[in-house]
Amino acid sequence: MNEILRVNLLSPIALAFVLGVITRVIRSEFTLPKEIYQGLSIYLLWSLGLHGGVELAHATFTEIARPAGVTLLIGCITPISAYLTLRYIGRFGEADSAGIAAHYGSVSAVTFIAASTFVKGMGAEPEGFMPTLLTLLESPGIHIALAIGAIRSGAKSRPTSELLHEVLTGRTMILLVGGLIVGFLIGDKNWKVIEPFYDTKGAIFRGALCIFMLEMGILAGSRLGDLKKVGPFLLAFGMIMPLIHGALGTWLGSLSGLSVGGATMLGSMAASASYIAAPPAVRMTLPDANPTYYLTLALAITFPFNVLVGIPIYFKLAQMAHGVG
Amino acid sequence: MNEILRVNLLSPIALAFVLGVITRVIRSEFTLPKEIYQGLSIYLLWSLGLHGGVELAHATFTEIARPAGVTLLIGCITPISAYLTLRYIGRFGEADSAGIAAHYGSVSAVTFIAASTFVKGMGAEPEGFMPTLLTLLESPGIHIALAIGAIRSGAKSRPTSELLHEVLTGRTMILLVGGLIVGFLIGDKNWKVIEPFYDTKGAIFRGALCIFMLEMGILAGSRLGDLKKVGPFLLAFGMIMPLIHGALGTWLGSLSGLSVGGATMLGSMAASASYIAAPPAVRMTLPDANPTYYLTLALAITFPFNVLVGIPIYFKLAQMAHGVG
Amino acid sequence: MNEILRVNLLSPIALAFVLGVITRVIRSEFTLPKEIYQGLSIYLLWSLGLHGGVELAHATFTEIARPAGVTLLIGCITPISAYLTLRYIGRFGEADSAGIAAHYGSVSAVTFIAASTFVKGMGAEPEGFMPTLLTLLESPGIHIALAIGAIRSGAKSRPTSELLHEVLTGRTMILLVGGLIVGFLIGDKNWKVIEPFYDTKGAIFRGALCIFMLEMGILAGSRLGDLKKVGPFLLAFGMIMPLIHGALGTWLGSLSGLSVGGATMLGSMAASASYIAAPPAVRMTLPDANPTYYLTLALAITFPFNVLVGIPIYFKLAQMAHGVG
Amino acid sequence: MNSTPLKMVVIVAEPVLESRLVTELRELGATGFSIVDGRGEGSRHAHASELPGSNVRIETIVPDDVAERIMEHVSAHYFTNWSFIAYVINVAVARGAKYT
Amino acid sequence: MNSTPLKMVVIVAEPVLESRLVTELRELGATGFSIVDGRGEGSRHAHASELPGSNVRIETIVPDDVAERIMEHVSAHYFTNWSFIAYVINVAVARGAKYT
Amino acid sequence: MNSTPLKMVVIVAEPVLESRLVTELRELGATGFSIVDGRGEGSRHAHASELPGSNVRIETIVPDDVAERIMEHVSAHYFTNWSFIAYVINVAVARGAKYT
Ligand SMILES: Nc1ncnc2c1ncn2[C@@H]1O[C@H](COP(=O)(O)O)[C@@H](O)[C@H]1O
Ligand SMILES: Nc1ncnc2c1ncn2[C@@H]1O[C@H](COP(=O)(O)O)[C@@H](O)[C@H]1O
Ligand SMILES: Nc1ncnc2c1ncn2[C@@H]1O[C@H](COP(=O)(O)O)[C@@H](O)[C@H]1O
Ligand code: NA
Ligand code: NA
Ligand code: NA
Repeated sequence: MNEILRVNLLSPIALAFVLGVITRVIRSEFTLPKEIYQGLSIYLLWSLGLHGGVELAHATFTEIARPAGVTLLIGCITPISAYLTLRYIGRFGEADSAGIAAHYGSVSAVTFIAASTFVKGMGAEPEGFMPTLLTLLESPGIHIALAIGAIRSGAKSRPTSELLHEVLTGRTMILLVGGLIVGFLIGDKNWKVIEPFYDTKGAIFRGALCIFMLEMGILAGSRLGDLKKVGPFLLAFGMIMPLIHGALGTWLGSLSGLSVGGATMLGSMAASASYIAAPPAVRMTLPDANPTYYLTLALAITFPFNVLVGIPIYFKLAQMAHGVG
Repeated sequence: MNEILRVNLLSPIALAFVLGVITRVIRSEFTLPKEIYQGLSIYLLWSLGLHGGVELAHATFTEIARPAGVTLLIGCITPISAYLTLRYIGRFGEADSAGIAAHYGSVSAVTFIAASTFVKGMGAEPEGFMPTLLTLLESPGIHIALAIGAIRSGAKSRPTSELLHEVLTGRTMILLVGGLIVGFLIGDKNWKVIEPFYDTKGAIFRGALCIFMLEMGILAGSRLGDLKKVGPFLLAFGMIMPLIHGALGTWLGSLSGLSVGGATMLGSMAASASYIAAPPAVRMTLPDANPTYYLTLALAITFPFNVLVGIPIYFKLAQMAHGVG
Repeated sequence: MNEILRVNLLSPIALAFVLGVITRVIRSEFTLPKEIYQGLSIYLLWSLGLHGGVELAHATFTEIARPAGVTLLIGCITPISAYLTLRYIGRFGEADSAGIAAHYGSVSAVTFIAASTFVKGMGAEPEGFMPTLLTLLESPGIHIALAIGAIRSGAKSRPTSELLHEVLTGRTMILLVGGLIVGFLIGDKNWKVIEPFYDTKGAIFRGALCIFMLEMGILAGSRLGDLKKVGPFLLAFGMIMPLIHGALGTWLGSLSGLSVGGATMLGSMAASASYIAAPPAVRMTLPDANPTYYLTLALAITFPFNVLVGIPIYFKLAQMAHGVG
Repeated sequence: MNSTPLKMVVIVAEPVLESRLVTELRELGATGFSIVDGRGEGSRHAHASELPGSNVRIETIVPDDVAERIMEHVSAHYFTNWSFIAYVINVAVARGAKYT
Repeated sequence: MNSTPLKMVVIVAEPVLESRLVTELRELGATGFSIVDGRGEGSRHAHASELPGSNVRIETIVPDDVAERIMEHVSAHYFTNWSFIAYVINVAVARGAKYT
Repeated sequence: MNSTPLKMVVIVAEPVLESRLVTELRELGATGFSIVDGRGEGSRHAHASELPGSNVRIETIVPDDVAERIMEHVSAHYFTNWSFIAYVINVAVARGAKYT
């Protein structure tokens, strides 16, 4: 286990992230231009979708059916478990509980990428259709949590159609789902031509990921100051909730027939908290939920936790679930 | 033919474009940051120039002379044919007729790239000096059309020197002509070192092109609403004019000794409408020409038409002109 | 020598730079979006750091000790030699003399990159730890020159702690030092995976460098108008000072045991003038120093001089110092 | 030349509000608006944007009564929960008709 | 401190006009200008930019008479065919001399 | 609705000054500020930015006395050596309390 952790902590993306945090700690003003950061995330999501689509074309429905099922199940369980924990153990208000739950019910694509890079590095090649599962997990959790929040906080909830549209047409969905479809259609011959540029195991993708993680670290680092604002309960929540969701995801993934690599990734998805799709949706639907809470949790606590120590743990769990390692 | 069309429609760049259009149709707010879009177009044009310059160094004057001649001829015919059609068949005003003609008299670099990607995919390697022809076709048509417009609309035409300078020092010309010269001078040894990055047949160039086409689709999609504003005549014009110019270009290209691939590309150039160099030039010179007309035509009608169905047609015509296929 | 010069002048980066200057000379409005320019410089510095760190892991302390020593020595000599020349030969004011000296006491990372590309092209592989020397040379010269300026101009000098922090946490230092550390830690296995993207001898790095140099040319070109403002003395200073510092650096480098390639690069560093780290530091510390002087010198005179003719000269000197060539 | 005195309402708010605000401005009678992206800090610090502190600055030139309505609307709906400020400036425009 | 009342003319127009407008402002007597890129919508919708809706916001602080001249000039030359608005704001500057 | 008359101090300056100015504005009593990046030209031409002409536009809405202090402060410290202008505009805000 320690060995796995060491390997992970010395990976370029982990170190780049740490460097980004340090950059903020020493109060450097350095940061990536906003447009470059967005451009990189577009490239990463689009590659993920394309490559996933190409692989999806090689998968059979029966292979995917059960993993897809458990993924949707996780999309229904995690927002509720997060909500209940916050509302009844943490004694948070309706809005804050539901708002935070929406983040943990959804998924962080970058955590997904970090997980896939990690397991591939470990030689545990995951199923090719994992990006498809990623898209399945993106939105249900957000809607469930926000529905709870809207109902219970009796907030004059905005038309859910509007919310639905907002989430389904967001950057992540467009690039992932769109990429999946395009990748699915182009066929291997076309893929071969562009593969070196989009291959999620390739040097360009991973190189770009490092620079992206550097900025992620800077963004997380610039929220360190808010850590005291969130208080000890949320601090703990931000690390224990992922462990629980991660274990659940890994276990269900293994049951559904996913390989060690695949189960690890499903666990990482379940454990992750969305910080791209969820925040604006929550902000618009539950304006009285405190953004400092959910953004600090997702960006400055749970994301680093998963990338630095969580993923290796889920990997270990997956090995155990498979009776290996 | 159907087979060729199918192959083209399932190419990554065609699908990326369609995805971009859909993004707008479903009213998604997703779009590339302006600076990324510009950065990509700079990279694509610069690669085109460099690679073209390297190949130009291998060409002899006699090979180029006749194709260059017909290219300039096309640059003189197409703006006039477009102008006459609009003015006397379409009964449009002087300004609008000349303004639109300026776009069809010039060329769209992205259509050029799409065509070269297509013919290379078809195994019909075009002449290496095609980018040189692209630069020759860029500006004459704009000047001819605007001259007509200025004279006939009796608009107090702005100093043509100013217009000339504007067009000749625009982004496209700087990068294409500049790239051609640099590529011409560096020699093969230097080229080899940077080739994987700039190779217009390589994975990076084509990968970047996909992302660029996605945004092109978004831009075209955001003009769909204007389609009704332009009316049935311009709608038809936007697809029939390219066919006529495309056939002319393909035929003249073949006569001038270009290969099937080269003739297809010259046809595609002739058929294409500029949407980078022409719009600002027209806007400044003929301010009373309606931008909705020429921008919608160039971006939302003719560009997609050529990329999706035009280019394969010109390819077929080129094969016939060469008595093959 | 002429042959070496010719080879250098026909290199893609030299030609791209010249093209950029011409772009301005013909009053084109073309320029790279600011964010793309920054993104490229971030990528280049980060690659430099990472690659340098990987190589550093292979170096022994004893190899580095003496070169590092002379580098720091150069960092102390060059700001003083520049200051004295300007103050007592050029008869410039305290602020201007110190302000300009700060630029020549520091180093231009792009000149460093150009030099490494050049010597590698010449087959004179430099030591792997050169980027480490680059980071050592970055800041001492700035502090020494500004200290002189603050004291002698009796300017109510701002807290040096503030200045120190500013320079040490600037973009260049974060990316170079951070990259060095990350590269040092990740180990060869991780490096291999991302090498094609970050390899400073690779196609992507050099390709990106060309585009960056194009913009550098544009920036230099847009200052050509200021050349007359700086007057004949500074014009000469901008080319003679580099020669002197370059010779000194090459000589000391050779003495310290650096190879021909390494000595050339140390010479180029010594000869170069910073235009990223120094300007803001000088601006804030010596506001009455005229920015037109130091920016025009660094960007429009010394940078082109080194890239176009200086580096080949230092290479020749290094060969002589090694009794070869 | 004859110029018309009008009000310019300026709103600085979280980017996430842009499209909603623009729709509401139109509904309240604005004939147009201009937007620039910016950043800033105020009394409240957090808001739900990946990049802390980024905001949008929306300007709309309108007749006095519309300005009134807009200020009342935003005060009622946005001041409590959002990073949001709104202020009014007197401007003189050419072509007054364009704004009514 | 002693501050001088002046006029600030603000122009929001299609990006393609920037360089021409800047030259004309200088000719009409402006000693400087500030520009930010933005986007917007008005009564007219189309304009000749790859990216629909993008515009430039040009501010110039000038004496009353220069403001007059500028407003007359732009009304005469740009209102008919261009996406273009111009308005004037009263400002108080330090260093009045800088603007004349 | 009841709105409060206040002053908006606008500063257009070299980007390198941003962080220092922001700190000083807070010290002088400003409760917040809004910034947009821009470009421009004035009587002085050079400044120490890689990209000639780029500047930042800092707006801060404050009570009259704070505006006074800010204008005095910047006149004293920045006018001589920097590319720098500052001007004051009258604004009417909702929630006057927010700015004091
Ligand atoms: N006094 C002020 N002057 C100018 N802009 C302000 C001021 N206070 C707040 N703002 C702007 O309004 C936004 C929201 O402010 P707040 O609601 O206090 O967080 C900030 O990001 C600033 O851009
Ligand atoms: N009422 C308004 N308030 C603020 N800006 C406006 C207004 N009307 C138009 N604009 C701006 O002026 C530009 C041109 O307007 P138009 O000529 O109506 O298309 C638009 O893109 C907007 O940025
Ligand atoms: N008359 C003016 N109107 C508007 N902005 C100005 C004016 N003069 C100067 N500026 C702005 O202030 C900055 C500094 O001006 P200067 O100190 O004259 O170089 C310029 O970059 C412009 O953005
Ligand atoms: Na989750
Ligand atoms: Na054409
Ligand atoms: Na130096």
